[in-house]
Amino acid sequence: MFGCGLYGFITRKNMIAMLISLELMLNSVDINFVVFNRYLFPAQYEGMFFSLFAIAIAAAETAVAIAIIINVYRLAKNVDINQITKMKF
Amino acid sequence: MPLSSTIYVLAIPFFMFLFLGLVGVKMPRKITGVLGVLGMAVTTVWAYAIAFTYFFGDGPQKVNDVYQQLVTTDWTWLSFYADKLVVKLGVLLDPISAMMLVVICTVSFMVHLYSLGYMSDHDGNPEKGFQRYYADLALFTFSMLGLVVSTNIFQMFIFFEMVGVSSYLLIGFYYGLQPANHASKKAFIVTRLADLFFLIGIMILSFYTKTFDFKEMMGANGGTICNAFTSAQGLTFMGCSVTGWALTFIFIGGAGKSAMYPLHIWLPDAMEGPTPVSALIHAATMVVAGVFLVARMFPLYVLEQGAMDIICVVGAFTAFYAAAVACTQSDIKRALAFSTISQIAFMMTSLAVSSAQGKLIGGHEAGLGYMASMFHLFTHAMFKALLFLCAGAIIHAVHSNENSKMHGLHKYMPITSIAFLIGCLAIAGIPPFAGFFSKDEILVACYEKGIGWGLWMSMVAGMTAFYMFRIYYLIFFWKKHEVHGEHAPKDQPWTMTLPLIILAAISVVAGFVPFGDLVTWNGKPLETHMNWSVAGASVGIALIGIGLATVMYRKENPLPDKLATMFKGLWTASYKRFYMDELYQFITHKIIFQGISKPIAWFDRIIIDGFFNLLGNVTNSASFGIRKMQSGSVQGYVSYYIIGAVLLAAITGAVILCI
Amino acid sequence: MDYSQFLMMPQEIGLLVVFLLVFLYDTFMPAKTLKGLPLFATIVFGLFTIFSFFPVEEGMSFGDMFESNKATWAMKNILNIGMFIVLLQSVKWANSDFVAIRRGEFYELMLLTLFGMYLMISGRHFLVFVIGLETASLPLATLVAFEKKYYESHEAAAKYVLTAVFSSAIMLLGLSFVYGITGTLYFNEIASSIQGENSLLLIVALAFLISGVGYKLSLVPFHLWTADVYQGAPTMVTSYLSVISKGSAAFAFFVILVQAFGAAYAPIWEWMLYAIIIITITVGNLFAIRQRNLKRFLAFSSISQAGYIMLGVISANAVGMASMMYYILVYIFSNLAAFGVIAVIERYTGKVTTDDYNGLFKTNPWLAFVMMLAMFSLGGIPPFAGFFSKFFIFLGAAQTGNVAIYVLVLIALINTIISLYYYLLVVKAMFIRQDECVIPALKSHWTEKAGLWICTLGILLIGLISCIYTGLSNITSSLSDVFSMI
Amino acid sequence: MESLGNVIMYVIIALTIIVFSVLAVTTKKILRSATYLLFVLLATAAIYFQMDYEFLGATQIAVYAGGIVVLFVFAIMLTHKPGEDAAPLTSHKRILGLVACGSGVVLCGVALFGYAKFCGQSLTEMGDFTIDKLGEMLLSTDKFGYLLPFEAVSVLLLACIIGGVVIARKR
Amino acid sequence: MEIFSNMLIYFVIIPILTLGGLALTKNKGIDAIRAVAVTGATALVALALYLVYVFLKARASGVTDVMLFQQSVMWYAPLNIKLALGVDGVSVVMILLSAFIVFAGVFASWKMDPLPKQFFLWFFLLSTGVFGFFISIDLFTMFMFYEVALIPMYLLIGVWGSGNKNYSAMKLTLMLMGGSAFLMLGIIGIYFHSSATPGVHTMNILEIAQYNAIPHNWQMFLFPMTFVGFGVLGAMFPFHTWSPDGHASAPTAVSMLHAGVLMKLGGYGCFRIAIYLMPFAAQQLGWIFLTLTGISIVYGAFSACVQTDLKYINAYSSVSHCGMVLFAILMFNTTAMTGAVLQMLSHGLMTALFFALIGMIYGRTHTRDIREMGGLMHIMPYLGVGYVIAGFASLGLPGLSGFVAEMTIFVGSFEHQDMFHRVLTIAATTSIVITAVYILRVVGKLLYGAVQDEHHRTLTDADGTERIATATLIICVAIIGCFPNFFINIIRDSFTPVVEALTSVM
Repeated sequence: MFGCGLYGFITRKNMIAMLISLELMLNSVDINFVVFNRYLFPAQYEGMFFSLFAIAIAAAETAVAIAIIINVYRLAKNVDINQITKMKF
Repeated sequence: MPLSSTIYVLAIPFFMFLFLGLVGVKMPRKITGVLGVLGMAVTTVWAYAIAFTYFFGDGPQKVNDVYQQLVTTDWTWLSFYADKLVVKLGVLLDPISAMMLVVICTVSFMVHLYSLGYMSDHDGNPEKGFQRYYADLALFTFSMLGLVVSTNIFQMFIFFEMVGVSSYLLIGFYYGLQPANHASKKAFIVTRLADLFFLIGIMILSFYTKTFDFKEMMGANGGTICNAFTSAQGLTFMGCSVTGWALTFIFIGGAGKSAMYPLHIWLPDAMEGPTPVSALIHAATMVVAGVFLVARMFPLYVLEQGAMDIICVVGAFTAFYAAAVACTQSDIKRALAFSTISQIAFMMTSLAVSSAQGKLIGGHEAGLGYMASMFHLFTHAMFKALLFLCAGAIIHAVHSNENSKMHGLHKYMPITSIAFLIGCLAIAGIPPFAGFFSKDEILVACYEKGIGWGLWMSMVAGMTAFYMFRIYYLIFFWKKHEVHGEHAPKDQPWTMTLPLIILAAISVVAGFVPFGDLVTWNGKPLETHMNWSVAGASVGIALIGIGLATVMYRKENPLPDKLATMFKGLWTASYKRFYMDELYQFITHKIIFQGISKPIAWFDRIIIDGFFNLLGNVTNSASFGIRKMQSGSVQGYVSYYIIGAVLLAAITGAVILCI
Repeated sequence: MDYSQFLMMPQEIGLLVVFLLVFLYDTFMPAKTLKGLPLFATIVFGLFTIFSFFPVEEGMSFGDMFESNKATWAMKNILNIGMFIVLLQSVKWANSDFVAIRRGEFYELMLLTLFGMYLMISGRHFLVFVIGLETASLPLATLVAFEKKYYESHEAAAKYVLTAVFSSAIMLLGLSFVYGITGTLYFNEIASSIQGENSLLLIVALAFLISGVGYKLSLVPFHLWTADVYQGAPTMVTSYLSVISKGSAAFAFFVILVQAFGAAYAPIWEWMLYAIIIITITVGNLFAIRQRNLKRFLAFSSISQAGYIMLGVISANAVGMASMMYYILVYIFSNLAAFGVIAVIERYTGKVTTDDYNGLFKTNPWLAFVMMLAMFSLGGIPPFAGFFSKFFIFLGAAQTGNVAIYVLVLIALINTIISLYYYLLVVKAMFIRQDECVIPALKSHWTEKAGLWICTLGILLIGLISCIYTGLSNITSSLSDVFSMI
Repeated sequence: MESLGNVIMYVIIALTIIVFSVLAVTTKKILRSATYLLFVLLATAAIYFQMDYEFLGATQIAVYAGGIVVLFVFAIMLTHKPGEDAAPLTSHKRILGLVACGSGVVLCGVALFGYAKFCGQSLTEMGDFTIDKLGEMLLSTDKFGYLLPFEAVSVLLLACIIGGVVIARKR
Repeated sequence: MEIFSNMLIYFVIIPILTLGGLALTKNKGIDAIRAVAVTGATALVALALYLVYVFLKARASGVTDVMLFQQSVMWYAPLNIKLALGVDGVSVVMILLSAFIVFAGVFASWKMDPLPKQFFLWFFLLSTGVFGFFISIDLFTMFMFYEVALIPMYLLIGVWGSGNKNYSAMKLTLMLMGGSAFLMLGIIGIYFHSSATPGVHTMNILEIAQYNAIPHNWQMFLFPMTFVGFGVLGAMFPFHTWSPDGHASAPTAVSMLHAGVLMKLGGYGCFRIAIYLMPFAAQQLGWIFLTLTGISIVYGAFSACVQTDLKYINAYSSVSHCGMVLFAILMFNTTAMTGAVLQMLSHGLMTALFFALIGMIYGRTHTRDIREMGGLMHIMPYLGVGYVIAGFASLGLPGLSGFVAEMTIFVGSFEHQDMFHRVLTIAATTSIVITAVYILRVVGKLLYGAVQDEHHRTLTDADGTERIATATLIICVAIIGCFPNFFINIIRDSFTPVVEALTSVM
């Protein structure tokens, strides 16, 4: 799943699609934490809590990112990732 | 006059140099000149007094009729090591230095006086650098005096350099003229090259003996040679003893100053300087510095027969070579210059054939050659200075160096003519003039060494007579002088005439100085006898030479031209000085400049500089090359990111886990 | 439940108080007075900076999640100073036409990101660290997009946020591996439970973790966002990003590597860092050579500077830590001076390329002078502070005594020559090319002047006055238990 | 050994996740992509439920499925004209993406499966983990108490709100 | 502050005060600027002379410490970095040299234009570095001052230079900084191996020498680093290429100070740090550098023969002469090393003189190409005579400084017991002839002969300030040349500890 997210992030042209891929990645990390917690260290709940907070963080990230993307859209009328390669070298 | 006051003989010219150089240039020319002459006069008187006291007075300088080496002043100037290898500046009095004091001061004074007239104008215009000229003369006199009274070999080297520089300044006196410019440069560089060897010689010698001091090195009066030297003689380097190398190198240094073949090439060119300077420096004093050097170190040289043989061969060859060239030169100063070379070679050969423990031929003691050499040095200084001053007077009168512009001057300049004749007779070795006595003893010494040497030198003596009279006739006779312009040549003012007369007088009588009693290598008097057979023979040869010259050059006739065409190659080669200058030109320009310096400069610019520039360019192109990494695309960035992270992990993992 | 534990974090609380004051001012003061808000915020923050110099109680709180000791205290103070200068310099900018409407938010967001950095510095639990990291980076993305009229600003923000989230995803993955191996996220427990651990998984985890933090520090190859974002962001934000954000990350990085992975794992991350430092310094320099846009140029220069900062981390000892903090302090002054000048000139003329700076000395001698000081300091030229910091950081790195480290130091030193080259290019433009002057004589606002003055004094004096480094060194050497694990 | 039902359930969920993940990143229509994401998120929640982390699962559904996906949909609606396809992918990027993620996955896979401790673990019974306890821990300051992160994350959210407001405002 | 009771610190304080004074002057107030600069420079000369006096008095009263007027103030306590001051004979004469050259430099740049104030500011910053370097005996402060002295060069050349100045300034700075990169590594290495006791590190040169604890294998690594680091500044082949370009582009006073003093930092550092602290490696590796410096000597001289730009000629001549400094230092005996210091003095003064004169000539003729000039002696006799004297000093005329220095070097070097060293010495001596060749070539083309360009006839001779600048240097050159023993007595004892250290590892 992480790999998929990675793939998507690198290949998608659409910034929102990239964000979706990112969500996949974050999600996979959450799963990782939870699974490790549940299977290996069931005595504590650190992994679970971590996931909990990670969800919150992910939400915040998404919000900010989408806000920015929308702003880019306002200016460029486009959410193509190749749009934002003006600055280089 | 106490001998300890010898230092003032040096101090006065030095002071004069500073004074004339710094203050004098602001003063009127007349005053500067007179001051210079007065200073030199005082110096001369003082030097005479010293020499007189040394030779004839009572005191520590003469113990049991043996002249001692006296160090009257010794100031530590530069100490290489705390206690050993100290360079001192001092005054060493012994027969030869006392004799040299006299020679230098006499000639220098004459030249100072003479220059008052000679240098007052330049082709009718007041001479611009008159003050500078006197300052430089004073500097030269100081340096030369310092050279002869050196207490150690390093002091000698120092003053070798100093005379070199003053010679450079004086040759280049007319620095506005290209030939003078080149000549001064050439003189300095060639003698510098010789000095390099001198320096190397000093370094080798001092490395073994751990001293520079003559007295420590050789012991006083040819006494005990220092142990270090004798033990170092056993050491060899490339098949020869190290001391042999050292002494040979030192001789090369002397050869440079004394214009021995092949380092003689600067001397003829040095005639570009004012003629009085040529008289002083390039005839009488500086050029004998090499002879003096060898004489000074004579006790060491006699222990190294190999070095002596080298000197002997070089001297004998130079004598012949220079004489041969002198026979064809048309520039009178150049002809005189080659004559000087030849005569100095005589002295050098004479020193070299001498030996300390030599066999006795004709009742002569060992060290005859040494004495003869010094004697000849003395007499030669006088008559050669005379000749040059005469030449100066002539040049002054006709404004040219070429003898084709002269001819038949006897009528116009009788005093000069007579003075010149005296000089010629002296140098040709006609009794009773000075040259006869000294040259005779040289020939005797050469015959002692071997009959071959004797014959060879006798032949050169004959040639000497020939070319001197050739010059004489070409200047004063040959044909009637053609007067150019409104001024006919005439004799010179008294300031110029007086020195001629004085020097002519000395040239006549100097031969009767009892040199054998005064100047010998170990301070003991040397019994000298006239070797009549040798003397007779040499006079005979000289007369033949004079006769030949008379036949060829007394009156205008086609014989010389005929001979010249007959032996065209030989004549041209001789006239061109056997192409030595061209050879040097080739070596310096083609080999050193084009062959070494240019490639090195190229290497520096292209390879070394290029390398560092390349570093910069590589950095820049690397910078350009990796710019694609910054593609501006987020996905590109992320790809690098993830690949970087993965590689980091993979490589580290592989390295850590595999070890 | 022991809320008294909040008393253990006076600096954080103080910062939040400042934030609240600013927020209240922004919200409730009449619109006329809002013009004074930037100054108000700056002054309040200045007071807070002074206040936070009071020593704090040392110890762990929140069940070992939060540590406050002298080092964190000092580091936060260093950041405060930098922050203060940034705020001071931005007063005029914040009141400019396009930004004025959002000036309140600007200060609020700045303060909140600083809070996040505090958490990064003091957090001793990865959760706190991650939250701090996110708090320090997400609002920054919005700050980057602050100049709404410029397209570049948005482009930069988009790039920043996308790569930031991506990198935090990678880092979280690495963290999940760490958690999987150790079962804990407390630094001290991780340290004790990875004793003897030597698996590929841990290496992967570490690599991902390093890449995540390396992203914040803009280490190569995780640096590619840097130039674009620096160029696009408002200059004030760029300067903030380049010094404060970087400094806090570096310190946090040090703490993580030493405290969590120090015990048995030093060789592994040291080798990783070794490679990263070399390419970071080199690549940063190589890119910087060709830059003509000064902000971009400073971005690459700051990349290579980050490499030097990492030399302090790789040393993993008290000297290295002190040197690193010192380096950060000096770097703050130098870089802020440079950005201060750039900001002033950009604000008045909108010119940011090196060619525009030709002959700056003729028209604006003082600006040129400050810029030159900054460049020399960054290049490590004595007697400016940069020399000392560079020397000490090399000294710290070499203390490990390893020959390989000497090679590293040599490479770093050779790179200083390259860096000097491009710093001198700027100096050359200002001083040597006096024939064409593009920028007219400017009169900067007093706040900007004050900011530049502070930086100038810092550059001139920090090196010569030894007590600062001595103080830092005393602090770090008092933490001997931290380093005893190495 | 776990119950067979659990295993089957797990396999189903895992397959769902994988399939929908792949679909989410490969589909051409952006809205579909968001929908597939929703499925993935829901499946993830299912995993949480399976592991008895009910609260977490609930949060996952509420925040992710309920919040984020909706956000995405809005964003998509805002930025796309209906019916427009996502532009086709360039092959250059596909290869790059494959290489990057492939190497990453392989590395992680090797690392994970090479790690002995992870193999052969089974799900053990969990202690009573009630919502009370969770709340308590969230506000505790002791070890394994999460008051600080809790407060911190609130600051984070506040910051993001301010930031979002700033960005979203028209001026 | 007890440090202020030490007179040495004033060598740094005076330039700094001068800097402050200059900062207070107005940009246009040229008179005030000159007054401040001259005051500062004069104060330095006076202080330097006083230092020589008290130094000699102390030595005469039997103080045999290696370094005199030592003072050590803790600076960076955690690293044991001190501000340690102290001078021995070598430093004393180097300080004297620097003071005189700064003095002459101020006068030589009297009419500096544009921005005289800024020029003097940088100029005195450079001086600060130079003096600081010579009074320090702590590696850190030495290195710091070393770099302080380097960087003003960039701007001095870049802003006030001529010709291809951007390239030259950059090349010079980068190459010198490259050298200092190696040097820094060397210093760090020395620091960490300074003592056999673990945890004790010191930067103090005397202490390091006393501990003598740098392991041999480390010495073999650190010695080349340090030596090359300083060697770059000492224009050692093949790291000399910054020198011709840099000198050619630099303004007069900067060339003077750079060739006159800054290049000496290289030689000084080589012996004070590289050889003194790492005698073992010096003995082992000395021959490599000896060969390089030997090449420098001859190579520089030959290169100078074909240059046509006056400054290039002198720059290559500097390569040759500075090569001699390093060459002598590597001979490891007191005499040669003494000669090296004399050569530093001599070269410093005469090169400064050369560059001053070249600057003055260039200021009049606006060309430095010797092919375009000629017969200048007719037009500007004062400058011409000055040039000839400088030339004589350079080619080693007795009575001027060059001779004394070169002879001491050659004789000292030849005292080496090893045949290889002696042969190299002989090879090096050939440079005296080549030097004569290129010096006389220039003198012949530039000063003698007919006036090449008729426009030059209207040019003027040196004015008052120029005369002061050149006369100061000429007098110094002559004094050294006439009374070398005075200087040798100051210098020589300083080498005893170095030579002892070197012999102890044989």
